[in-house]
Amino acid sequence: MAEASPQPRNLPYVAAITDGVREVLKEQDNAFVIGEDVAGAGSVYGYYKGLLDEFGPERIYDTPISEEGIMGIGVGAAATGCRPIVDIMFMDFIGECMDEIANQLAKMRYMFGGHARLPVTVLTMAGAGASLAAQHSQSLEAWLCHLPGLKVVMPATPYDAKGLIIAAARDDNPVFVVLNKVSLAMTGEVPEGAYEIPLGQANVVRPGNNYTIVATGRMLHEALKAAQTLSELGIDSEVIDPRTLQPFDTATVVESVMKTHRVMVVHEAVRTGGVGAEIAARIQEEAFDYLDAPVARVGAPFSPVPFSPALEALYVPNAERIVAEARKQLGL
Amino acid sequence: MAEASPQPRNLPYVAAITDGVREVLKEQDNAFVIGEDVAGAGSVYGYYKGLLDEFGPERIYDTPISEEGIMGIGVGAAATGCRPIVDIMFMDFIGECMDEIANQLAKMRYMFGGHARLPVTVLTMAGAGASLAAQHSQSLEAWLCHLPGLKVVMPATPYDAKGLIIAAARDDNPVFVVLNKVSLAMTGEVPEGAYEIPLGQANVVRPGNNYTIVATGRMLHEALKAAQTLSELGIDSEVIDPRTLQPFDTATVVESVMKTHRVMVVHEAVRTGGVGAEIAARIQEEAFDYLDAPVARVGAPFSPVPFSPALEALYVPNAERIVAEARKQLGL
Amino acid sequence: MTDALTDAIVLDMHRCMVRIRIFEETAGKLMEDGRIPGALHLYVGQEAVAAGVMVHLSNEDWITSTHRGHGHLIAKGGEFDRMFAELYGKATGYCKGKGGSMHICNMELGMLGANGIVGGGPPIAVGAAFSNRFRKTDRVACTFFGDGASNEGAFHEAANMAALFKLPVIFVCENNGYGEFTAQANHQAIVDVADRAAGYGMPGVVVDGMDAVAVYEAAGEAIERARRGNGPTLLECKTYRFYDHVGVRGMGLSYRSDEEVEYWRRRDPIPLLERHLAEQGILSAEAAKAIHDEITRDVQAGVEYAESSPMPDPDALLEDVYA
Amino acid sequence: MTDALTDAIVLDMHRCMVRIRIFEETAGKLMEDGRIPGALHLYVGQEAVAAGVMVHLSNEDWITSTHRGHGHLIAKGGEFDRMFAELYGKATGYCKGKGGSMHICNMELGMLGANGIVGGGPPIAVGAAFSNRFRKTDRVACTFFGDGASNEGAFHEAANMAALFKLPVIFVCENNGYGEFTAQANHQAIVDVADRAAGYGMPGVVVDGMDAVAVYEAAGEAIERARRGNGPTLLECKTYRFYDHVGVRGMGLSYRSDEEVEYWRRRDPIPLLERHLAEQGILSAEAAKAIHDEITRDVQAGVEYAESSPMPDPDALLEDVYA
Ligand SMILES: Cc1ncc(C[n+]2csc(CCOP(=O)(O)OP(=O)(O)O)c2C)c(N)n1
Ligand SMILES: Cc1ncc(C[n+]2csc(CCOP(=O)(O)OP(=O)(O)O)c2C)c(N)n1
Ligand SMILES: [Mg+2]
Ligand SMILES: [Mg+2]
Repeated sequence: MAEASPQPRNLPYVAAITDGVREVLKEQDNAFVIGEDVAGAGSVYGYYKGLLDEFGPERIYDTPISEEGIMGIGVGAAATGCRPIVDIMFMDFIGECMDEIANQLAKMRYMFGGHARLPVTVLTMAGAGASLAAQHSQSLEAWLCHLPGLKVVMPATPYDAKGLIIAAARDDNPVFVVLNKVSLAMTGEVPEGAYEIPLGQANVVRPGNNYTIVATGRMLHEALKAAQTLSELGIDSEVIDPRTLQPFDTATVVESVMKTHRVMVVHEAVRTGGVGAEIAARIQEEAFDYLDAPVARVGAPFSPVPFSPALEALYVPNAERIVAEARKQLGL
Repeated sequence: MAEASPQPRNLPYVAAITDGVREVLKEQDNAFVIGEDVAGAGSVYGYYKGLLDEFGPERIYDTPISEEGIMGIGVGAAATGCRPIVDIMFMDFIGECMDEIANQLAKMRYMFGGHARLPVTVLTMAGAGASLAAQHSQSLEAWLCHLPGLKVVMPATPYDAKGLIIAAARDDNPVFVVLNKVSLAMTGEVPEGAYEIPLGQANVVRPGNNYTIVATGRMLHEALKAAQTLSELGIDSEVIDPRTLQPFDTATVVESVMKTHRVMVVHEAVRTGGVGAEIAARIQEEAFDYLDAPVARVGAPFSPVPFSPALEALYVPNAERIVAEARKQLGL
Repeated sequence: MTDALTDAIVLDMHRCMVRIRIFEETAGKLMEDGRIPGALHLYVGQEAVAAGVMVHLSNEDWITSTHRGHGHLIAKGGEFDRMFAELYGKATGYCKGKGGSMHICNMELGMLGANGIVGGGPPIAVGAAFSNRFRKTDRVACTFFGDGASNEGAFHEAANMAALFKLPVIFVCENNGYGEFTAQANHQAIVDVADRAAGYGMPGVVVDGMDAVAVYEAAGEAIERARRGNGPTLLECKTYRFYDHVGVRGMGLSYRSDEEVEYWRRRDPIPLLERHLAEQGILSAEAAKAIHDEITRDVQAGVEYAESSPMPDPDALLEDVYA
Repeated sequence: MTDALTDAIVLDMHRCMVRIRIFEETAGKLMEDGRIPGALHLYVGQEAVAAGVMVHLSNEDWITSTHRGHGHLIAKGGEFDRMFAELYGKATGYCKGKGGSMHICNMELGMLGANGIVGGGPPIAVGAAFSNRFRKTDRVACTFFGDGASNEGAFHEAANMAALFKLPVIFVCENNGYGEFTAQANHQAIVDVADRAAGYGMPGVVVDGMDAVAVYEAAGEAIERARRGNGPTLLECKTYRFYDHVGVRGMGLSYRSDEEVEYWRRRDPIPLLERHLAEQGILSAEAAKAIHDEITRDVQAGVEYAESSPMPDPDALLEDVYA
């Protein structure tokens, strides 16, 4: 963050993404952006808007609708000296290129005995809450976190979006940047110039004394709201955003739990088999004697994402549900 | 199991698979087998051998090398009245059809408001230990267990292989049967005739009093060996094979833990983000007050599967590692 | 040979196209007004394809559709009330509100769903065709997909398997010149998607997708061929979507010129067919107008049904995950 | 035009083919004897393809390979000692023993790895070709893949993108008539995989893959075309694997007839080339034998190197996961 300019400036999350990618294209000659409708249209969500004009068609490429081929370009170009920024429009589509991700991108370096470097940054859009139904609303980061060789980050704020994109692109490994569509309009301070949020370090967003909430991605904001409500019940919550899910900063979470003795993990993904399971398992492994209650988990229920707004509202975790679950856990 | 014949008979795991599929083809007119090299060759591991002769080419089909297309045939045929048995040669290849699995197979029924039924049985071969390196040795069941709409079973014995295949095929939902390649030659009792192992029910394979080991797939046998060693240390282990990973029989595991107060979860998959994380998270949620030590987890380390036998031997969990981890956990 | 083209068939196609058009224009406006949630991909401009293919099919013939799927469902017999209800996310929708526009379906009509995954349809249709053969019916499966979708690996695998197994499936490529905002020339180096057919060993046919009668004839041959056990056909229909990828804006888009839109607007399949019907003395302009009016009323009734329908019960959230 | 075929080039190809042959036969026996762990897919019979293509390439040109990859690596300059060491899983192997047969690679030679995923190579090669263009080199990428692999969606997507972007990549299909135990006629409804090229907008060429000189000529044209910026070519080489899918058994296999094997054995690319060399007075039978003997000794030395090399250190297990 040393390089960050001192000037405060507010930007929406969508523009912070653009800004992060812009810094990367400026500082890395071998970086380019490739994906479906990223150049001419600047992506369906507009987060590459302006980059084609700014950097020209040699730095930003529209592709056919071919996710496996696109990811393959990322792998092949990275292994041979480029630093691709690959866009997968919706995270729901990673299934189309999961073989390329799991069997080539994540493993090539290891299989090659270290003789390859895969500096691929993948940007992809996750999250429910926009009435886009079961195939355009998923959060599938758990698949990626189970794959040695990959790193995974989930920016919750405009500041983090820019800083994590820059850190991801500077890293010499494949890094997935899991964006959130419902956050696109959310504004926040985003310094000018390049700054980086170190991968693998959690952010203690709200310090607190007797309860810990670990919340990923957009759920950070719901957790902060919940913390507010809980404070009225006499619970002083520490809210931690891991920022990076892989590698996960267990130490920061465990340290908090040793202080607070009670902890909840919140994510938008389906609760069963989500990253919350791994986080909960680690917490009880490393802070067992400090826990006064089981690690609680809040995530989506065990169903696909429903279309109907009436059902989707029940589906996506929110502050209310966090508070309700915390009260259950804490016996309040 | 009422239908099982009383005659004891020993079969290798590979033949038990054949036997299970045979029973399904006999009892379900709308069942057929489809996959790469399943008909003429009877699969690379031979577990469909004889079925082409027995049932004819209208019941068993070789396909092109097209995993997404094959899974699509499963989806389309099931939705329109068939009961396909789809073979994905190595579980490592599910990435090739993960979109078809996640976005069509798992969700179609829900997205259609219940107006579709997807009785697809998927057989696929997992597991390391055969010097097949990073792309032919994985256990990726965690991806599947995170997907509402799917069921997942992992047979550890010949008896279970047959019984779970029959149960899977009789179920009206998509069920993945995750087989283990290193177990193919292992023999065990397999009754003649059709019998079914109910989905969603764990098997208490070894009853014990003061330690619980939950072990999936082939790890069951390593856990049983470990239990033997532990008994010499005065630890009387209860060994539980979940058999079905989704839906998971939490109750049986929790009941055991309430008795033993200490528990370990073992699987072959990469430990981080594996199903063991979910199991551990659930145990501490539901049996927190009964736990005398953190839930321990044994799984593969955080790397791709190495080729070299010297490294692979260190990679795959085994009885020794289970014992070592248990001693650490129990302070022995 | 395919059924002779009777007046009744042409009138059926005409009604079908008008039904689609008015439904879509209405739905699009409701989305823009915020009454329908989510994103709608409108079929306006492409009606001749759905009409010309579907008029050959019965409820026992299967189709798979795309994200742009309302037209296919209407042509397959979908009712406005249940369709609007689905778009509104209401309990009375075809999918109980759980699918919405991108997953709307009706299994009883043989409609295996719209699909939010580009290239999602072809493998499923091949499975349905496989099932037809397996269950010894003479039914076919038609899979609709776009020019953009023809670049997905799923299409390739499905086409190859269909040709290999000589399955009764028709690959209907609706080439509207764009995948989202990317013109065909920027997503593939060929002009005719039908050129891909030879690589699978199936016939490839190009037809004017703005001409319902031409689609009818070409589709009829392909379907007959499939029914006779001679395998699949790749039928490419050259067409155009009058509006943007999502929503009802048609003109002033950055990725295509208004002149191009105007060119295709002059080839609007509905007036084209109506001129033909009038010339042949099959349907006068007044009679045509009466059809439009009647359908407008039906569409309105459908909207009212949807508006007055209840939202799904909270319990519905966890239902229908498993059978 | 491609480089004129000099005697030196033909002799290079000959040596390359003999190197592959003797390496493979030796490796196969070591596997059958249980000295090499895992599964080996031998390249025997297909040597003319690797030789005829690779003789055009420098270390700056990239290739991607398949599960049947030893031949490609040898032709690209791979050394026996490090290769055997890799097959043995030794620390001195090209991949430190972590990859084995199916992932053997050498980035310095421009060899982007064997690949255990059928169809895994083409997308990566397209990425490498993209990179060549991006980094403004005139280097090409060649991707080797089988008839079976041509049915994977990954091939389709890669081919389409290569043609669209006019990338310097050559798709070398080694059509050996089988994908594992499935004959081509049972996995696709076409005879020439090259027929798929038109569907992407690139030339498709069929060549006798048992004739190194023919492969040399055809590959040379495709590579020149690519270097000139005129885009990809699909080059289909008709060939045959003399042994089973895995291992060294050639005859008495259930899925193909011994007659068929004998037919192709008579077309063995090595004697074929040696006859040509003898007739042209370029290489006498004795000189050829001397080459075989020399290479046999080299191969033996390679085996000894591998046998006497250490297994990887336990610490290696968790190294090289991340950069
Ligand atoms: C697998 C996948 N990739 C990308 C998308 C995003 N997407 C939705 S529609 C579309 C364009 C499809 O183009 P085409 O197939 O020509 O159909 P059209 O929209 O023109 O009817 C894209 C890229 C998607 N839904 N699914
Ligand atoms: C994605 C994937 N599917 C299936 C396999 C199993 N498999 C390994 S080799 C092979 C046959 C490949 O045939 P072809 O491409 O013709 O190559 P050949 O073996 O003939 O050289 C198959 C099916 C695999 N390794 N990867
Ligand atoms: Mg289109
Ligand atoms: Mg082959």
